Amino acid sequence: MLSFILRRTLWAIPTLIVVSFISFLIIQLPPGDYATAYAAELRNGGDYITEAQEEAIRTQLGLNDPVLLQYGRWIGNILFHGDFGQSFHWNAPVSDLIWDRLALTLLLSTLSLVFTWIIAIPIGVYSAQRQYSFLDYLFTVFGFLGKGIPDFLLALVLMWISFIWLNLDVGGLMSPQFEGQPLTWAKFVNILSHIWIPIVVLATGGAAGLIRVMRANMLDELGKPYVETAYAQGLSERQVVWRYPVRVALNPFISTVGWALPALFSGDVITAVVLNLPTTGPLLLQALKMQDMYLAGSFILILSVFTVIGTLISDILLAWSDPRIRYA
Amino acid sequence: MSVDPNHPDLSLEVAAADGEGLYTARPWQLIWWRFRKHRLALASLVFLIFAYTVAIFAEFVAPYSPTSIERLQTFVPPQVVRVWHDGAPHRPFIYELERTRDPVTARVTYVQNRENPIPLKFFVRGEDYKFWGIWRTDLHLFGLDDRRQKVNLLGTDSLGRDLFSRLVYGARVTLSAGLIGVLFAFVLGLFFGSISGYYGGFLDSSIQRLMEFIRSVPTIPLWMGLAAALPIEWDPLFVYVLITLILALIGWTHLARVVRGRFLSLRTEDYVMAARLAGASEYRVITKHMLPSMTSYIIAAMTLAVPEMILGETALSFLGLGLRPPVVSWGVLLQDAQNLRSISLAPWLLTPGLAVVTVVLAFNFLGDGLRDAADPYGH
Amino acid sequence: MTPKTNTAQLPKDVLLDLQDVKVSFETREGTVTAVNGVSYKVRPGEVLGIVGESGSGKSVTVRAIMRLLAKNAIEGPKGSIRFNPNGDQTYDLHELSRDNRQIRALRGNRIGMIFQEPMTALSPVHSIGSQISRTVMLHRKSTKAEARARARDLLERVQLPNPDLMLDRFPHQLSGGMRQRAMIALALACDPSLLIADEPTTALDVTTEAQILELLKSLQAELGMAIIFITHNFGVVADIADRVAVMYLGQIVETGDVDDIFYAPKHPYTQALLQSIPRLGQKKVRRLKTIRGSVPDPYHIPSGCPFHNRCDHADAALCTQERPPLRGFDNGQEARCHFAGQLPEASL
Amino acid sequence: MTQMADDLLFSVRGLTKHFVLQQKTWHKPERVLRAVEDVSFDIRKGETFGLVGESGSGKSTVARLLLRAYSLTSGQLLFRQADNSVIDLSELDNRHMRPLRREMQMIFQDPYSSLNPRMTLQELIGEPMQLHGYSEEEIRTRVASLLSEVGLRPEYAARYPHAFSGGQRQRICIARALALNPSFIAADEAVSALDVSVAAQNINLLQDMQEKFDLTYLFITHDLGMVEHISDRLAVMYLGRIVEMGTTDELFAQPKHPYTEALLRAVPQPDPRQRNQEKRGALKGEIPDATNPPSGCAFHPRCPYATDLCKIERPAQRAIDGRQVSCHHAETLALEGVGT
Repeated sequence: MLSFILRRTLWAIPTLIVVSFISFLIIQLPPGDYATAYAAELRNGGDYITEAQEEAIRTQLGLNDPVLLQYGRWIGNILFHGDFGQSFHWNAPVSDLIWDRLALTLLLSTLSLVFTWIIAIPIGVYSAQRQYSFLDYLFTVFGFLGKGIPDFLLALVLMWISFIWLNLDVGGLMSPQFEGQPLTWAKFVNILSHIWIPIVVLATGGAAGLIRVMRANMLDELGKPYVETAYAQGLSERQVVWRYPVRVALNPFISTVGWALPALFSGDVITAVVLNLPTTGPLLLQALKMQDMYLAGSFILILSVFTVIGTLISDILLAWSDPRIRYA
Repeated sequence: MSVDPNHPDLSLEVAAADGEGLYTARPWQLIWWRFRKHRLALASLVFLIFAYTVAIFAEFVAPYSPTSIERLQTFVPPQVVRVWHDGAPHRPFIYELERTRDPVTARVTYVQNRENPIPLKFFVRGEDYKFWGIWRTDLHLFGLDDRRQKVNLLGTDSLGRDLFSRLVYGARVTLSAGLIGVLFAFVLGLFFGSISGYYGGFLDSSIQRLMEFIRSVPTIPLWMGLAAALPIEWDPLFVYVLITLILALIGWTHLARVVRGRFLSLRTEDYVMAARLAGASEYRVITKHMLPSMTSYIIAAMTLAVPEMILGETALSFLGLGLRPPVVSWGVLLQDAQNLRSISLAPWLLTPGLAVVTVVLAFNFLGDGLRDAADPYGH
Repeated sequence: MTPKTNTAQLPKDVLLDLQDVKVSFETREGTVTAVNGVSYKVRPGEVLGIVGESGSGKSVTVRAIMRLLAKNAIEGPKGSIRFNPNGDQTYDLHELSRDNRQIRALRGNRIGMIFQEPMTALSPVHSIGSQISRTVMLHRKSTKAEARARARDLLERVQLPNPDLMLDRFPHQLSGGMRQRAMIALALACDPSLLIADEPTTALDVTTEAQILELLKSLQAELGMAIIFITHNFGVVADIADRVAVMYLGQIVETGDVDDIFYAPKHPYTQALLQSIPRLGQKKVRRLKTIRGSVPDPYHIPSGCPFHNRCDHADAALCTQERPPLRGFDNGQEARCHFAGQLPEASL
Repeated sequence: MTQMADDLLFSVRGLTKHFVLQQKTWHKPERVLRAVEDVSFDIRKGETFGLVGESGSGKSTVARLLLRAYSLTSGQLLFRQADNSVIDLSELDNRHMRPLRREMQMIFQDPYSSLNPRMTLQELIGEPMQLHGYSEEEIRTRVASLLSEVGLRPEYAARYPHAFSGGQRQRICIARALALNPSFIAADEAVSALDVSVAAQNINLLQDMQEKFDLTYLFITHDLGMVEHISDRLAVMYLGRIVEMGTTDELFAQPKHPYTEALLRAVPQPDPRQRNQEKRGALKGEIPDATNPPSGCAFHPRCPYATDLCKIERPAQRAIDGRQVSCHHAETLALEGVGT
C-alpha cells in the first residue's frame, strides 16, 4: 500500500509539470505581452512612451528570453516565493486576489459534493433494486433532464422562479448589507438562504449523472454470483445490498471523487457567473476576457493542481477500498 | 430449429418477425427492429431530423434576417397564431400589435388590436437573402404580406430582432458545431483508439498515459483559457472552426476509449482469428470482420457525444468566450438572458435554452436507443 | 420468533421432501417452464447427485429450495418443499418468500450452498475471514473474536494452508481450488444439516476437481450432513453420490441408488447418455453411441414424453401424446418412461 | 530444402513462445509468460495427435503456433505441403503464410464466438474459398455440399449463426474448416463446451470426416476419456513443456511420468465401483504460475515421488521404450495406468 501511494505520488509530478507548462503557455498565447499591454495602458492614460522605452521594459522583465527560461522564472517565483505575478487589471499581486475566493469556492464545492452523494447513492441503489418500477422511471427522467439542462440555464430558471414566486433576490452568497460584516446569526441565516440555489444547481447536474452511473454499476453487481452467495448466508435483502454490491459499485464512484471536486470547481465557473457568486469562477472569467493573463494562468494552474491532486487522492482512496487494486 | 437456452433468443426482440425471416435477417435489420422498440429514441430521431432540416433551410424557414433591427418593436412578447376570429373559424392569423407606453412606469407594452386580424401566409415574399450564400431570393416559408407588421412567434429582443428567426439561424451554428466537433473528436479518437487497441504494447501504454493525462486536466478552465486566447478580431468562421476543435480536443478521449475497448475485445474474438487463419489479410480482417461490428457501437457513442459538444459551445458562448456576435448561436442568444432583470422583463429570451435542452435530450435518448440496439446478438 | 411448523411433520429419516415442484419464468417471449413437477427426498447424511444437461432445471430446483428464485419466477400451485433440519421440526419452505425471516434463519445456518464459479462467488472486497465470520455472527450471535476463531477452524478443516494468514486474504489472491475451499468453509460455517453444491467442480481442472471431491467426501463423513450435488458429469456423480436423480427438460426421468443407475438404468435417456460417454480403459470402439438431435429449447418442449423425439424406443402413438408416469421398482429405482422395465438391458 | 521423414506432416523442434505481460519499467521487472518452452514432437500423416494438460499448460498456444496465428519466439516448424515439399513455417511472415492457410485449419472451443454473427453461413463457409480464388458458382455449390456433409440442410446457407444451437454451430465450424480441403485440422477443445449428448455426435462427425478426407488432427482437450477415444498418439503437457509422449494405448496403460499417472487417477470415472478413496486427488496443490515456474522439474512441488534432484535439475526429455519422457526417475518408478 505504501509503495503504491509513493508510486502514484511520484507519477503525479511529471503531470504537474506538464500542467503548469500548459498554464504558462495559455498566459503566453495571446498576441502581445505584458509590456505591450502596459504601454497601451500608459498611452491610454495620456502618458507618452517610446518604442525604445517599451523595449526596455520588455528586456527588464525578461520577456525576450526563451520561453523555457521565462517558464522557469515564473514557476520558480510561485514555488519559492508564492509569487504568482501581478494582475494587470486589478493592479495587485495575483495571490492577494485568489485565496479568499478559493476558500468560498472550496466550501461551496464540498457542500455540493456531499449533497450530490446524499441524493445520488440511495436513489441509484433504489433504482437498480426496483428496476422498471414507477420511481425508477421517475428518477430516470430526472437523470436525463439533469443531463440535458445546462447548469447555467438551471441557475437562471431557479433564480427566476425564486424571484417571481418566493420574491427572493438570490444573486450572490449574501445580501449586500452583510458583506464585509462579521459572522452573526443573521448573516449565517442570510447565507443559508442564498447558498441553496448554487448547491441545488451544482448538485442536480452532478447527481443526475451519478444516479445513472450508480444504477448501472448496481445492476452489474446485483447480477454477480457473490450476491447470491450473500443471500445464501441468510442475510436480509437490505444487509446483502448495502454490504456487498454497494461496496463494489461505489468503487468507480470513489475513483471519481477526487476528480469531482475540481470538476465542481470548474462547473461552478459558469453557475457562479450567473448567480454572481464571489468565488473563483467569475474572477477567472473576467481575467480571461481582459486577457489579464497572469491572473488567468494562475487560476488555471491552481485548478489543474487541484485536479491532479484530486485524481491522486481518489486513486489512493480506491486502492484503500478495493483490495483487487491494492494488491495488483 | 432450436435456440440455445443459454443465449437469449433473438425472437424476444423481434417477435413480430416470422421464423425464417428472423434467421436470415441482415444485422442492420436486426438493429433496426430492436431500435424500433425504443419509442422515445424513435421520436427523438424524428425530432432531430426535423431540427436539422430546419437548420439547413434556415434562411427559408426564418421569416426575417437574424440581424435586422426594429427599434420600435423591442421586447415584443411571443405572438400567438390564431385560427378563431370573431366567433368563427379563420385562416391562421395574428392580431395587429399596438405599441403603447404605460403612463406611470413609462414602460413600453404591446396591446393586441382584436379588430384587425392579419393573415399568416405561407411561401411569401419577404426580405432578400442569399440561400446558402448562393442563390438570391426573397421566398420565405411563412410571413405577413403587410410589411409594416411583423410576426414574432417567439417575441423579440432588446433591439427588436425576431427571436424565432435568430433561433433558426442559431440552430445552424449550434447544431453543426456539435456535429463537426464530434467529427474532429472522432477522427482523433478513431486514430488513437485503433492504433492503441490494435497494436497494443508500448504504443498502447503511451497513448493510455496521454489519455489519463488529458483526463486529469480540468476541462472547463482549459476550454476557457484556450477560447479566451483566440483574438477577437479573427474571422468569425475561423473562430467557429477553432472552437469546435477546442471542444473536440477535450472530447476525443472518450471516443478513443470506446474504439480501443471494442478493438481489444474484437481482436480476441475467435471469429477474427478464424478469418486470419482462413487466409484473410489484415485489411480484410479489419474492414470485413472488425469494423462492421464496431460501427454500431461507435455511432451510438458519437451520438452520445454530440450533446456534450452542444452544451460546450453553448456554455462557452454564453460566457462570451466562444462565438461572438454577429454570429448567431444558441449560446450567443442566451447571453441576452444573462441576468434576472432581462429574464423577468422578457422571459421568452430563455427559449433558446429550451431548444438546447430539447436537442440535448433528444440526442441522449437517441444515443441510448442506439446503444441498446447496437448489438443485436446479445453478448 | 415461533417457527411455523407444518401439521404434517416429516418423519425423522427425511431431511428434505420435494413434492411436485414446478417453476416457470415470465419472460417477454412468454412463460418458460424450467421445472415441471419435480419430487424427491433427501435423507439425513446421504449424498443425492442430480445430473442433467444444460437447461434441465437442476439449478432452478435447488434455488426453489433456497427460496432464491429470480423475481420473475412463478411457482406451481400445488408443489411443496418441506425441510426437517433437526428431525423434529418441519418447515414449509414453499410458503416462504424470498426475504422471509424464517428462511433467512435457515440459509447459511441449516442449509449451506456452494456455487459453480469460485472466481466470482465470493465478494471481491471483503477478506475471506470477514465473509465467514459475518455468517457465524449472524446465526450464532457470537462475538467477533469467537467468530474469527471459528472461521480459522473452518479454513483449517477445508485444508487451506496457513489458515491464520488466509483469514485476511482476499479472493483474488487465491487460486481457483483454494477459493472453492474457502467457499466450502463459508457454506459449512454453522454446521448445516444440508449442503447444496451446484456444479462446484465444473470450472476447475481435473486434478483440482478430484481434490475438492475428496474434501467434500471426507467432510461429509466427518460432519454427517446431507449433500445435494448437482453436476452434468456422470463421472463426478459416480464418485460422490449415494443416490442419483437424472433430469431432462425440467423433470426427473430416473432416480435410484448410484449402482442401479449406472449398472441397470431403466430410462432410455439415462441409458443413452451413459453409453455416449467415452471412458478410460474401455474397449475402444470407433464410433460413440449418440442420442439423435439436440436438447430442445425450453420454449418448445415436446408434448407427451419430452424425450420422445430423441428416443430410440419411442412409440409414435403413446409417447408423443401421453406424459409417462413414474414407475417404481422393488429396489427403490423409479423411471418416468412408459416402457420402463421392458426395455433391453443397456448399461456400461 | 529442409528434409523430414516421409510419413510426417509436421515436425516441430524446440518450439518456444514467451508472452511479455509487462514491459520492464523502473519499478517493476519484466513479466514474461513462458507459455510454451522447448517443445518438440512429430505429427504423422493421417493420425490424430492428442495434446492434454490442465488449463495453463500451453496446449492451446501450441496449436496456434502450428497454424502460425502467433509468431514464434524460437523453434523450427517443418510442414509437408500438398505437393510433398517441406517448408519451415517458423520463418514465414504473415503474407507468405497466406497461401499455406488452405492446407491447415482450426476449430475453436466456443461455438458462439468463433462465427462472425454478421455473416450468413454462405459467407462464413464461403470466405476461405473466396480468399483463395474460387468462383462464385463453385463456392455456392461447395457450401451446399459441405452443409449436407456435416448434417445440416443446404438451404440453411442464407441463415445467420444466431439461428443455430451450440452443437450445430460447431458443425458449421467444421464445414468451414473443411472448405479448402485442408490436410491438417487443429481442434482446440472442440467439444468441451457442448452437452454430453451432442458432444458424441460431433466427435463421430470429426472421425467420419477424417476417414473421408484423409485428414490429420491435432486434438486438444482436458478430457482424458475423449482423448483416449480419439487419438492415436498423445503428448501430455505441464507448464509449457511436454512431460510425456507416446502412443495413446501404451501411455494410458502404463504411464512413465508421475504427472500422467496423476491425471489419469484424477479423472472421475462413470463407474461407482471404481470409487477409490486413496487414489483420487492424491496430487497436491495446483498448477503454478507460468510467469514464475518452479526450479528444476516444474512438477516437483506437486509430485509424490520428487527427490532433491528434482528440485535442482530439470530433467531432459529422453526416449524410453519408444516413448518420450521428462522425468529423472522414469525408469525406476512403477506407475499405474488404467483399464484394459
